[in-house]
Amino acid sequence: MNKHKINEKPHYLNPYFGGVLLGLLVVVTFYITGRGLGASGSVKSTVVTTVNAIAPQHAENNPYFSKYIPKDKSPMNNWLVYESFGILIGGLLSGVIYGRIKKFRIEHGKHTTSSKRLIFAVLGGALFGFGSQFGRGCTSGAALVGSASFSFGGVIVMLGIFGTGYAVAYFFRKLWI
Amino acid sequence: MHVHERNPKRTLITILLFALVIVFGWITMKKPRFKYALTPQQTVDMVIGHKGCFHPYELAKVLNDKSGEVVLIDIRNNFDFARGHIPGSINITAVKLLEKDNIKQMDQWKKSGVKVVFYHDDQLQANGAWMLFRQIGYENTFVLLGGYNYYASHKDNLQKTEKTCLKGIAKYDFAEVAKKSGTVANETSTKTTKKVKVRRKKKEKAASGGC
Amino acid sequence: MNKNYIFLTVLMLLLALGTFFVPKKQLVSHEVKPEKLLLDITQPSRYVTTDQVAKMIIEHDPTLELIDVRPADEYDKFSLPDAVNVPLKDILTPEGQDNLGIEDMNAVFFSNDDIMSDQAWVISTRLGYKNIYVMKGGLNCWIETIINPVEPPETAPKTAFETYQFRKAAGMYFTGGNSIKTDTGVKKAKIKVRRKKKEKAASGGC
Amino acid sequence: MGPLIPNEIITGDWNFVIAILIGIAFGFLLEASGFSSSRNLAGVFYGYNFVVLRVFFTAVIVAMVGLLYFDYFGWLDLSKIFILPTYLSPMILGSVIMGIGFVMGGFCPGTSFTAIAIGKMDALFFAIGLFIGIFIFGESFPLFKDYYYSGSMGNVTLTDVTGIAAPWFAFGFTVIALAAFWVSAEIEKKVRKNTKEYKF
Repeated sequence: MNKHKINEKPHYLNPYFGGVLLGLLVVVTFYITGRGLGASGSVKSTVVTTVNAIAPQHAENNPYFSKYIPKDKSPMNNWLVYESFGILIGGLLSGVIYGRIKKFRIEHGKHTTSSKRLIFAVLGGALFGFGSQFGRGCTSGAALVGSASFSFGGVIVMLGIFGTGYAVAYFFRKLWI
Repeated sequence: MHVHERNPKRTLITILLFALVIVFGWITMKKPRFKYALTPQQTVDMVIGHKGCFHPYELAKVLNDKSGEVVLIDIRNNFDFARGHIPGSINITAVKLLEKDNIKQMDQWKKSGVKVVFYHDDQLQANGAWMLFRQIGYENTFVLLGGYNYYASHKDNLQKTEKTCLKGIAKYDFAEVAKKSGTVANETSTKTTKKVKVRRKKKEKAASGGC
Repeated sequence: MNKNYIFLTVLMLLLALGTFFVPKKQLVSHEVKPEKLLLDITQPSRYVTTDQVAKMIIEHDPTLELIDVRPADEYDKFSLPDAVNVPLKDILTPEGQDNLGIEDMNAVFFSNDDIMSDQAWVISTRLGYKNIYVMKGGLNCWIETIINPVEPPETAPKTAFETYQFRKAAGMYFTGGNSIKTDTGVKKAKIKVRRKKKEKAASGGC
Repeated sequence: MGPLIPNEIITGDWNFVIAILIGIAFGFLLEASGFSSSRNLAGVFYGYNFVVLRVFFTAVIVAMVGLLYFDYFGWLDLSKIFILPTYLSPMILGSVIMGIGFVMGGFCPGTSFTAIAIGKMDALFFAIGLFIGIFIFGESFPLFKDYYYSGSMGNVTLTDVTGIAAPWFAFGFTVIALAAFWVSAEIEKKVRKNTKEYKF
């Protein structure tokens, strides 16, 4: 397999190798911090910060946003925000090592256009963001770490996401194949 | 098997490392030094059944014949021990009871069926140590009723155990005493107990609702 | 390549099987280790005096939870105000356990003297409950100090007299003497004032 | 011994440094496993690329088994780690919405960050979508406030709910995952025969 040139096929880790490392990372994270990984929490902090900066009075009155505004510090001063910042750096690092960093590009299936892909990306993102608030976390925070720590809710979210994914995959097949 | 496969041995190495970590953990794992031999329920049954009490009249027998079937352990501090102790007793301060050497000694006594009697100034202060040893499986441990204080004041007539060394007994008829001191005592006490029962129920509901 | 994966599959299965030998008790039980238990046993901080208890009752301290570990028939005859009855033999029943480990509550065990309550304390502490105490001297001491306090001799230090004053007032409060109608409020206030000094003297109780 | 920060073996001051380091490791692993490509991610639903299934389930079973061993060796006190609280019906609804969002957007939040890092515009738009979605949720929160808090079961584990010991779940998940790996490999082979052209 080593014959492949970088441009032909991207080099990825063996998925099982990556999985074992990711699993160990979850264990180590629990070992050090007693909590799991997460990603959607940082977006929530960003939303809260933005709303708080533009209309502080409004944020204060909103029963949801006000929950996440700490009294003495910025909502951005949050574990998950730092961790997400780390995710960006880590992604960059891996991209540099494996030579996957290129100029901005849009990836889409061959039966769809770029603009369509972007519209669906925004829609999908909005749905994901909306759902992650009900689910108390996203695929990493709830599904991966939640089920790994034997949380009942985590397993529910994991089954829900993948189950629904398969159920609706047919309707969006034009996007991907 | 997989298109992106580059070095299949990496996976093997990682999982082997993971397995190694576990083997390493297994080997270095500290086994708990002590395990509870009695369940909490067994412990309750033990104390309810008044097992493991060592009466002063038994002490008299021990002091007379020195066959070594009974070992007395003074769990007070060195200072109190130096000021006076039951003849033939060994001084091990309560905090040091679980130290390695002492446990070795305890195991020996346990094996050879020697009775080990703990005492402090009174029964209360030796109670905890005795209960602990019973719970971690030393069935040969006992607690001296009355403690050293009783021994010191009744050195000469240990045979005749007086009631004062026994604990857990009401010295007074509480209701009677309370009544004597104030005329309404009885009424209030019954009232309060009733009140309590009502309050307790409420609290239980609140607790279960909170979960 | 396939051989590797078969090997890995078996290895992972074995590792997962190995978890069955992990004692699962640790996931639920909070039992205290024997070493820690001994350390707790040697600490006298679990004892509270009858004076302290009396003061808390009088002040209606919301965190106080009195637990009478004597058998039910003795409890029915007499007990401290607002005490709950959990006989020692029933301490492990769900009803008994409900009384322990309530957040922000300080549970105080008492019995005729302090042996039974201390035994209850040892068992509960082993089970991992915190904020539990033993009333030193038990009800015997309660009678001797609160209900029928002995007047200290003339030569006794001032604090002894203050304790005595407090006890007399408290005794009257608990026996519901004639003073209750007239000046309960005053009495409570008095007690509160004295309280601060009393704490030091409390150790001389029983 | 562990968890280190709650047990105050490491002070809270290091919290954010550790957060960044863990984030870097997380981001690196996600990107290196191929999670920065939405086509890789969506492939799991169409049978042409099961990388998500492989990485995700390997991680779950390794973490499950690992946590149990760590607890056994006394390295980690499982009673002290954070257990995700369960709100049954909101969580089911949320995961269904997320599932649709996953297929439409082709990313999940964590993977979209790594994809942004290597310059994918669609990931950036997905993140903007996330922002909008959470904003809409916050703004309309009063409408379904009661529902949001309904079905609360507290921080329960599978063992608390079913009464079955944790090793059974760890073993069960492992068996299911390993079976899924073998089956998915076969499916992938068949599907890829039909789709000749496949670029990342």
